[in-house]
Parts: sequence; C-alpha cells; structure tokens
Amino acid sequence: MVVGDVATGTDVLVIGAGPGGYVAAIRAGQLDLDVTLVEKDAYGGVCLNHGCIPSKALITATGIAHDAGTAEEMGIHADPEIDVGQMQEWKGGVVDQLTGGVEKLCKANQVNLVEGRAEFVDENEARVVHGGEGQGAETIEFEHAIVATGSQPIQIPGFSYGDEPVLDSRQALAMDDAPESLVIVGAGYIGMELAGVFAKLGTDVTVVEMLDSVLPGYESDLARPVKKHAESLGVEFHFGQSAAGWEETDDGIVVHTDAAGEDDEGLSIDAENVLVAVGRQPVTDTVELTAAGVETDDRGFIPTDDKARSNQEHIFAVGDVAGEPMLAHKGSKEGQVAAEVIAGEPAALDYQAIPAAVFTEPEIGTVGMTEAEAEDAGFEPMVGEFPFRASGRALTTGESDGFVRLVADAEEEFVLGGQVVGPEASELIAEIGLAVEMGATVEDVASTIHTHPTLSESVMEAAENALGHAIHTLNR
Amino acid sequence: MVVGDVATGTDVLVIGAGPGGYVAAIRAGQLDLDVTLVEKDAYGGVCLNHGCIPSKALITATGIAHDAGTAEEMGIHADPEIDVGQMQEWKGGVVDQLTGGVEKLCKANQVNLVEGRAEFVDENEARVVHGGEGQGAETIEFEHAIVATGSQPIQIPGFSYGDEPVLDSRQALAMDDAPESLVIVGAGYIGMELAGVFAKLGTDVTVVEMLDSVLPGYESDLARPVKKHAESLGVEFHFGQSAAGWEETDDGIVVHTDAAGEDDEGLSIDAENVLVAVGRQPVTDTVELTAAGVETDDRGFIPTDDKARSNQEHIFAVGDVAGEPMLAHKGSKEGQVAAEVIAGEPAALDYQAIPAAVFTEPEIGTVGMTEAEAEDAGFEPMVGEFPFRASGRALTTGESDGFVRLVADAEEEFVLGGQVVGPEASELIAEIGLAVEMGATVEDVASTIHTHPTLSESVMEAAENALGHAIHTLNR
Amino acid sequence: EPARSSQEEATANQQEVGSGAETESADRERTLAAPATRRAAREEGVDLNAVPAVEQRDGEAFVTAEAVREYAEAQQAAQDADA
Ligand SMILES: Cc1cc2nc3c(=O)[nH]c(=O)nc-3n(C[C@H](O)[C@H](O)[C@H](O)COP(=O)(O)OP(=O)(O)OC[C@H]3O[C@@H](n4cnc5c(N)ncnc54)[C@H](O)[C@@H]3O)c2cc1C
Ligand SMILES: Cc1cc2nc3c(=O)[nH]c(=O)nc-3n(C[C@H](O)[C@H](O)[C@H](O)COP(=O)(O)OP(=O)(O)OC[C@H]3O[C@@H](n4cnc5c(N)ncnc54)[C@H](O)[C@@H]3O)c2cc1C
Repeated sequence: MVVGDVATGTDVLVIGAGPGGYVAAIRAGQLDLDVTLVEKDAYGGVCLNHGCIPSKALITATGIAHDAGTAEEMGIHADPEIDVGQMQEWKGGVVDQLTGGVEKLCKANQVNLVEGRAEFVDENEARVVHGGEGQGAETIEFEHAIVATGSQPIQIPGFSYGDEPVLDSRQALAMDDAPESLVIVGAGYIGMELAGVFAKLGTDVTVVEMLDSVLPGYESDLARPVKKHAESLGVEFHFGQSAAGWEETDDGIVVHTDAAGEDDEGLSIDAENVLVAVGRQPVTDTVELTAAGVETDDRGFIPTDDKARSNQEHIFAVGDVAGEPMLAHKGSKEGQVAAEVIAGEPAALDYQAIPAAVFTEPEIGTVGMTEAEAEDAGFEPMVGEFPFRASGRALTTGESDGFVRLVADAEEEFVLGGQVVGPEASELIAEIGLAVEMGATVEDVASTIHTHPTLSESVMEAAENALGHAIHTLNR
Repeated sequence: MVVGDVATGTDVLVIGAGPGGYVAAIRAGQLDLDVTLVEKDAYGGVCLNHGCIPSKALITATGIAHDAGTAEEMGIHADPEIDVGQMQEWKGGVVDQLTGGVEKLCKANQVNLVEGRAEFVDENEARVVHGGEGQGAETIEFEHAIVATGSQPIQIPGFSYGDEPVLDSRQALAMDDAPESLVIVGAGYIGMELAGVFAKLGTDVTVVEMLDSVLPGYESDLARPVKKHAESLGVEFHFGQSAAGWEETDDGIVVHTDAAGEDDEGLSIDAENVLVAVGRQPVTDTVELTAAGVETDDRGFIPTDDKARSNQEHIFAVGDVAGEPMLAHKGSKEGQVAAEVIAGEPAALDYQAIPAAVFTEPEIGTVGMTEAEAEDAGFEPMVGEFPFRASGRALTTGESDGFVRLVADAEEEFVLGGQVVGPEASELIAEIGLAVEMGATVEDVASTIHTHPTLSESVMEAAENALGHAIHTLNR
Repeated sequence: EPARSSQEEATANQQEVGSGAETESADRERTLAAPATRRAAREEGVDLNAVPAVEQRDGEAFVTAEAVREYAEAQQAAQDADA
C-alpha cells in the first residue's frame, strides 16, 4: 500500500546534512527562518561518517601507538599491540557522539529534520523519497533551497567498489582487520593519510601514482618530508604508473599498472586489497537538478556566485557539490553564507583564503598564496622561512622535520599566505589565516609575542626572517 | 699568579645569556652594534638548560609513554617501560643542540662571547671574573649595558637545596631515577608540570600548597581540569598547608607542614624526596648593580621603562631580573627592544599582551585580559566559549577536556584576551594573541575560515558564540 | 594598553613637530592599531590618537600605517609652510 503524499511548506529546504548542509540549516534556524533539512543516510555527511573524522581518529590512534613504539631514543620501551576492531569501536563512538551532536544542534536551532532522499519536482517543490517499499513520498514546497549533496569517490575502469578486494576510502576506514598488504592507487591527501594509517597498523603498503610525486598540487618541498617519512614506515612508491586492473591469485590479488612513460614498463603488484583514492566527484544524480532548472558544469559541479547562488536565484549550492576545494570548512562557510543571504543579511563569500591541511606525518597546512601564486597574481613576493629543527618545542617533541614559510608582498609587507610542513601544521596555519584575513603585515606577526616554547614561535620567526632579522635562524 | 687585567671596549655589554640576554645580543649584532655577551654558566640560561626546554622534553616524553599505556579504549595495548637515565640522555642531547645553536647564532651575528661572571665597576665599566684560581679579570668598558641575569628559585626556611633529599626544579629535572615518592611544595606552574612528569614516571606524588587551589593566579575553571587530571594520575593534594621542615627517617624523609587555618592540623608526609617550587626571585647579587648606580625595587627586581631602561639611561634590564611575568618570551621581547633602542630604532615595549602557557595535562594558555581584568580596566566585556567536547578534532585525539574562551569589548567587539584549557592550549593562544595585537574583532575571528577538523576551529566557534551564533554549541 | 591610549612620548614629539601645523588632528582618546602601525607612529613621531582614522572597525577608529605616514607628511608640509 502506498501512503498518500503529504505536502508541507518551508522557507528553506536544505538537501544533504554534511558540513555544508547541516551548517546552513543551523544558521538558517538561528536567523529564524523556517528550515527543513533532508538527509538520506546519516547526519554529518561524508565528513563525520566516512571522511574527516574517522580518518583523523585512526591517524591519531595509530600515531599514539607508533610514537610510543619508536621512542627508544627517548628512553621509552614499548611494543604496542593494536586491536583494530576495538579501535574501530572507539572510532565509531566518536562518530556517534558527533553525529548525535549534529542532530541535537539542528533540533535546538528549530531545524525540521526529515529522513529520506530529496529530489526536485520543479523550481519550488521537492519530493522526499523514503527508503523501503511502500513508504510513499512527502512533497515539500520551498521558497529557497540549498543543495548540499556532497561528493563521492571516483571509480576507475577495472576497479569496481562492489568487488570485495577493492576498497574506497570509506570501506578502508571501516576495516576491522588490517590487511597484510595493500596497494593504494593515488598519492593524493586521502591516499597518503591512509598509507600512514595502514603502515602503522603493520600493513605492507604500496602506493601507485600516475604523476611523478606524492601530493600533487602541493609544493615539492612540502611533499618531500611526507614521502620520506612514509618510506621510513616501509611504504613503497611507484610513480608514473596508472592502475589498469586486478585479478585474483591463489593468496590474494594482483594489481596491474600501465606505465606513463613510453620506455617504462607496467607493474604487477601482489596484495590482499587495493584502495582506490584517485579523487572525488560531485553527487548530483540523487536530486533531479534539471527539474528545478539548476545547471551543472562539465565536471558535474553546480556553479555558484559569491552568494553561493546557482543559476536559479533562489536555489543555492554549497559544499563539495559546488566545486573545489572539496573541503569541509569550505562547505560550512558556503552554508553559512547561503543561509545568511536568504535571511537578507549582507553576507558574501569574500574570504581571502581557504586553509587546507593534510594529516600525514609530518602534517601539511597551507593557507593563501604560495610564492608562485603570489607572482602569478602580480605581487613581488617576499618570503620568510623557519625550520623546525631550530625550534625548541619541536625538538622536545622529537618531531623536527619541516618548516614554516610565510609569503608576503615585498612592498607593503602584508601576509599573502603561508605553508607549513611539520608538527601541528594543521593548527599553525590558523594564525597565518587570521593574518591573511586581517591584512596583517609580516611586522605585525613578528612583533606579536609568542609563547615559549611553542611551535607557533616558528610563525613569528618566519616573519622575522622575511624582514631579515630572525633570531633563531640565519637570515639569508 | 694573577694574570694582569685586560681592558676592552664595547658598544653594548650584555650580562647573562638566557633568552633575555642572548636575544638582545643577537639583535644588537644584527643592528651592527659592537656587542659583548658575558655568561658565567651556560648559553641559553635557565630556560634552555634547566627550565622551559628540559621540562617540556620530559613532559612530552613521559606523555608519549603514558598516552600509549592508557589508550586501551582506542584498542592500543602497551605497557611502556621508561628508562629514566636514557630519557635524560635524550633530553641532554636536545639541550645541547639548542645551546650549541645559541652559541653559533651569536657568533654568526658577530657577538663577542666572553665566559665568566661580569660585575659592574662603575657606570661605564665592568669586570669579568673568570672561574678558577689565578685567572685574573678582564675589564670591559661599555657605552650601554643590558642586565639579563635572570632568576633563581626561592629557598624557604627549613629546606636547603644543598641537602640531598631537597630538590629545586633544576635538580628534579636532572634526576636519573624517578624517586618512589615525592612531596612537591607549591602548586604553581612549575610544581604542577613536574607533578605530571613524576606521576607518569610512577612516582607517588603529594602536592602541598599554602593557598587553596592549584595554579593560583589562573581562573578556577582553567585550573580545575588540571587538578582533576593530576588526581586521576594519583597525585594527592593538600591545600592550606605550608611546608615547615623535614627530617630523615629510616627509609627516607618526612616532610612536616603547618596548617594555614586555625582549626586545621599540620601534616607529616613520608617521601623519598621533596621538591620545593614556591617561586623565583631575581638574580642581582652576581653583578654589583650599585657600582653602576642601578636601582632595584623592594622585591629585588630592576624597574624599567617602556624602552627596557633602568634608572640609568644607558643601562637596560631585560628578562626575569626586570620583573614579572618571569617568562622566557617576555625576556626575549625586552631583549630585542633594548637592542633596538640602543641602535636608535623606534622600538618600545608597546605590546598589548604577553601570552603564558602551563604545560600540564590539559595545557593552559592565556593571553590578554580575563573577563574580570577587562571589567577592572573599564570595559564591558562580552564573552564567548567553546567546549572541546564539541570539537571533532579534540574527540579524535581522545583529549576533549576543557574549552576556549574569548573576552571582547561588548560595544566595539574587539578581542581583549583569551583563555584556553585543553589540548594544544599553548599553541591555540597564538592566534588569539595576534587578534589582540591587531585589534581584531570577534567577527574578524569568526569570519576567518578555519581548517576542519582542527582544535583551532574552537577559537572561531568561541568568537561565534560571543556573537550568539556558534554552530557547534548552544548559544546561551 | 599602550596602543589604545595615547603614547606620551609620541605626543610630546608631535606637539613639537606639529606646533602651528594646520593639519587636522583627530584627537581621539582611543585608537586601534596593529603592531606595525604603532611602530610607524613612533618612527614618525606622531600620536596615533591624532591620526585621522581611515576605517571604523565596528565603531572603533582603526588607523593604518599608511594613514600614519600620510599624517606625518602633512604635518611636515604644514610645518615647512609655516617656516
Ligand atoms: C577519507 C576522507 C577524508 C577527508 N578528510 C578531510 C579533512 O580532513 N578535512 C576536510 O576539510 N575535508 C576532508 N574530506 C572532505 C570532506 O569530507 C568533504 O569536503 C565534506 O564532507 C563535504 O561536505 P558536504 O556537506 O558538501 O557533503 P557531504 O559530506 O558529502 O554530505 C552530503 C550529504 O548529502 C546526502 N545526500 C546526497 N544526496 C541527497 C539527497 N538527494 N537527499 C538527501 N540527502 C542527500 C548524503 O547522504 C550526505 O550525507 C575528507 C574526505 C574523505 C573521503
Ligand atoms: C622548571 C622551569 C620551567 C620553566 N618553563 C617555562 C616555560 O615553559 N616558558 C617560559 O616562558 N618560561 C619558563 N620558565 C621561566 C624561564 O626559564 C625564564 O623566564 C627565563 O629563563 C628568563 O630568562 P632570562 O634571560 O631573564 O634569565 P635566565 O634564563 O635565568 O638566564 C640568566 C643567565 O645569566 C647568567 N648570569 C647571571 N649573573 C651573571 C653575571 N654576573 N655574569 C654573567 N652571567 C650571569 C646566568 O648564569 C644565566 O645563564 C621556566 C623556568 C623553570 C625554572
């Protein structure tokens, strides 16, 4: 029996409860808009359930074990055993706490929560399709909609995520046992973060990358320490190789690759599993965009303006579905702005910089412009650097690989960006980000007293180095 | 035989090579001044040799072992053994690397290094007394002098640091074996940092504090999580008790205390050692200040103006000897300013805020005004808070005690200060410090995109909370 | 709170430089300025509270280093004209 369609109305319909959608919904609720948030799977989206949070939980936990197991020099003798199932349970608890929190926060901000898949019927109406048979559909009339349907892993020919030995990042992050051996296809940030996790769980990891380095897109001096450290964990790299297919063998699988170079040869690598992490693509096939007249670009993203509006004035798109960089905090900012614009506030996406972090060992954090980007943008950049090996705090943690770099305009001296590779890089870029947004100069950063002994002193010293008078490094 | 006195001249004589003095000397060298730095013991002063660096090294190392040993919930099973002697060796290596670095940096910046004790002969002359017999003295004529003689632990009646069971922080930080049991007199930051170290080394720690809480001087909601965590490590506290004396017993010592309250009774606590950490006092008895006409205040500090000048126009004082807060980075700032003023630069001690960190578990970090201080200064403060238990990053590290608080002016909304207790608090205050110095408003901080998932997002959320629209916590 | 109150020395210098100057002084009680701006004010010998604010930051006058330099130049020009 089909239950008859129910029709309701809402000021703002938000589709998808990831960090783009749920933040939009909460902000809309705070601004006294009548808001309905529809989610088909789990509150928190990819980020909380299968991305940022699970990966960081496993990175930290395996890091704690690994650090203690490799600190003999510090006088620490330990041989930690990891119960991967138990680690997964703990991780699950963290995820539950956060997704439960999202649900509570939505309710506390008067967001109407609807479970199901929303698809547009026309420009002002959507249908919510509930899972399961005979559940009928609910129709929602909306004044404004915010599409926050996120992204999904790209699947490459020859590797179907439906096949058991083939994993996407979500499946890899949910394994109750570490495989003996793992081929990772793609040395982007997801591949590299997981390479570290599995290597620390004792898995033999081989990374296959089409291009010629890890973390393509990051400057080579940032990527280099990450590769070096992964190698020290036993990770093997093959560059200029693209994964072509896999077959079962007697005791696992073999992954075949094609060489990019004419003279090179393809490889055949034995493993228990293969993780494909070659990038993500927008999710738009769940939502019937065309029914609402919303256009996408040739990569499937919904193009938006600086108010997060799609080509349809009253329909917004935020988060991964709205384009690069596909990062949670970018989506959350867009979500806030979309809600504020709908509420008539003078909001816009007028930020200077979106920071990004890679939670490898060492971590990478970047915000704003690199030196090359500053040049391309017409600046004459001045650069200051400070190596962590000269940082007292870094030495006391035993992690002193890497450096802080600040890029500024040589003439006016305002900070244009920063790049950090090293301990807590993900946190250190917060201050640099504020400097960029505030139009702070390197002198402002250099003059701000920083606590001793901290890693953040290195930001100050990089600023002083740009000015030619760092204390703890030579000023060349 | 006494070798005849040698006389040299210098633009700038710096006395003491701690973070106040060596930074002053390096900056003076960078400014092309002829500078002579005299140090009687070890380059780097208390901070590098016996304070900041050794304590942070041991805090981090014991933390690595302890974290791994208590992470069963995360699926990590380890029972780390700590070889304290080996840990000390590692710590020594870190110290050597840094003090060696200081020496190199001084030389690279054309600083003349002189080993010995400097004492003033008159207003423009000092004598350097070398250790050992018959070594003679060198006389240095100076245009300007910078006194950076630092501080030393206060000794209390009944406890002489010369007696073996009685330790000052320097001795405690150098122990090759952890005592079975330890009484710590004083629950200030040094006492509490060391309580954590020894508790994690397996020592039975008892803390005796005259006042009624740990970390007097910090707000109670910052101190409370530190006390709670120490208790969870087995540390016992006795408040309202002051240490009166100690005696040897058959198998160690017994420490006697006097109760502050009339109705309370004193205690007798058995232990192997007693660490006295009740505060520090300026070192001026090494340097013959009166010969140079330099005055001190009733606590022995050298009063200085906003150029770091003493009552003598051409003699400066920086670091601990120049007064509270006795923190390395305060001394370094003063050292820089003194050198710049001497070089004729328009420098002054015009900072808004000196940050401070306590490296306990959880850490505390503060910068600028507390709410009460803001009120006292005539502001009507607005406050925003964010608890780490709502932070995804904090949960993924297993450390989610504590919070970030921002204090701002309610009318103009600029950030006046911040207090953090929780993971990486010492690093998180860097951004808040920059906000304070830049005159940033809570909206500036709230609008700056922060990387997900990081602890620094909590600073942004605290700013949003101050504005009444945090996303991840309720806005009450 | 040095940056938000008048800097005595800077004020003294400014009175010297600016005596008889026609450049308008903003004469505020409190000014927000970044560290580099404070240094620029010392360098130019001007009182931050006298520099016309180029921006209001949520109501609070916010002075930039550039404004400090412009103000100093104007003061100098006025003084030169007087002389
Ligand atoms: C392994 C991994 C690690 C990552 N680590 C980080 C990191 O450290 N930092 C970072 O910033 N980013 C990280 N990311 C990226 C981050 O997860 C995404 O940028 C973020 O989740 C995007 O948020 P979103 O709201 O756009 O979409 P999503 O989080 O993808 O959420 C979209 C939601 O919409 C729902 N949905 C889709 N269609 C419909 C429909 N028609 N009706 C109802 N619901 C629908 C989905 O079920 C989903 O819950 C990581 C990603 C992965 C895979
Ligand atoms: C256990 C402990 C932990 C600490 N942790 C921190 C922390 O985490 N962060 C922080 O900011 N601060 C910390 N401190 C405080 C910090 O060590 C001091 O603030 C800092 O060392 C002060 O620097 P200074 O240059 O003024 O003096 P000092 O570092 O004390 O150096 C003075 C130097 O002068 C030399 N000297 C003295 N008289 C003469 C003379 N007549 N001739 C020649 N040389 C002379 C001494 O030998 C010494 O080397 C800690 C202190 C201790 C004890």
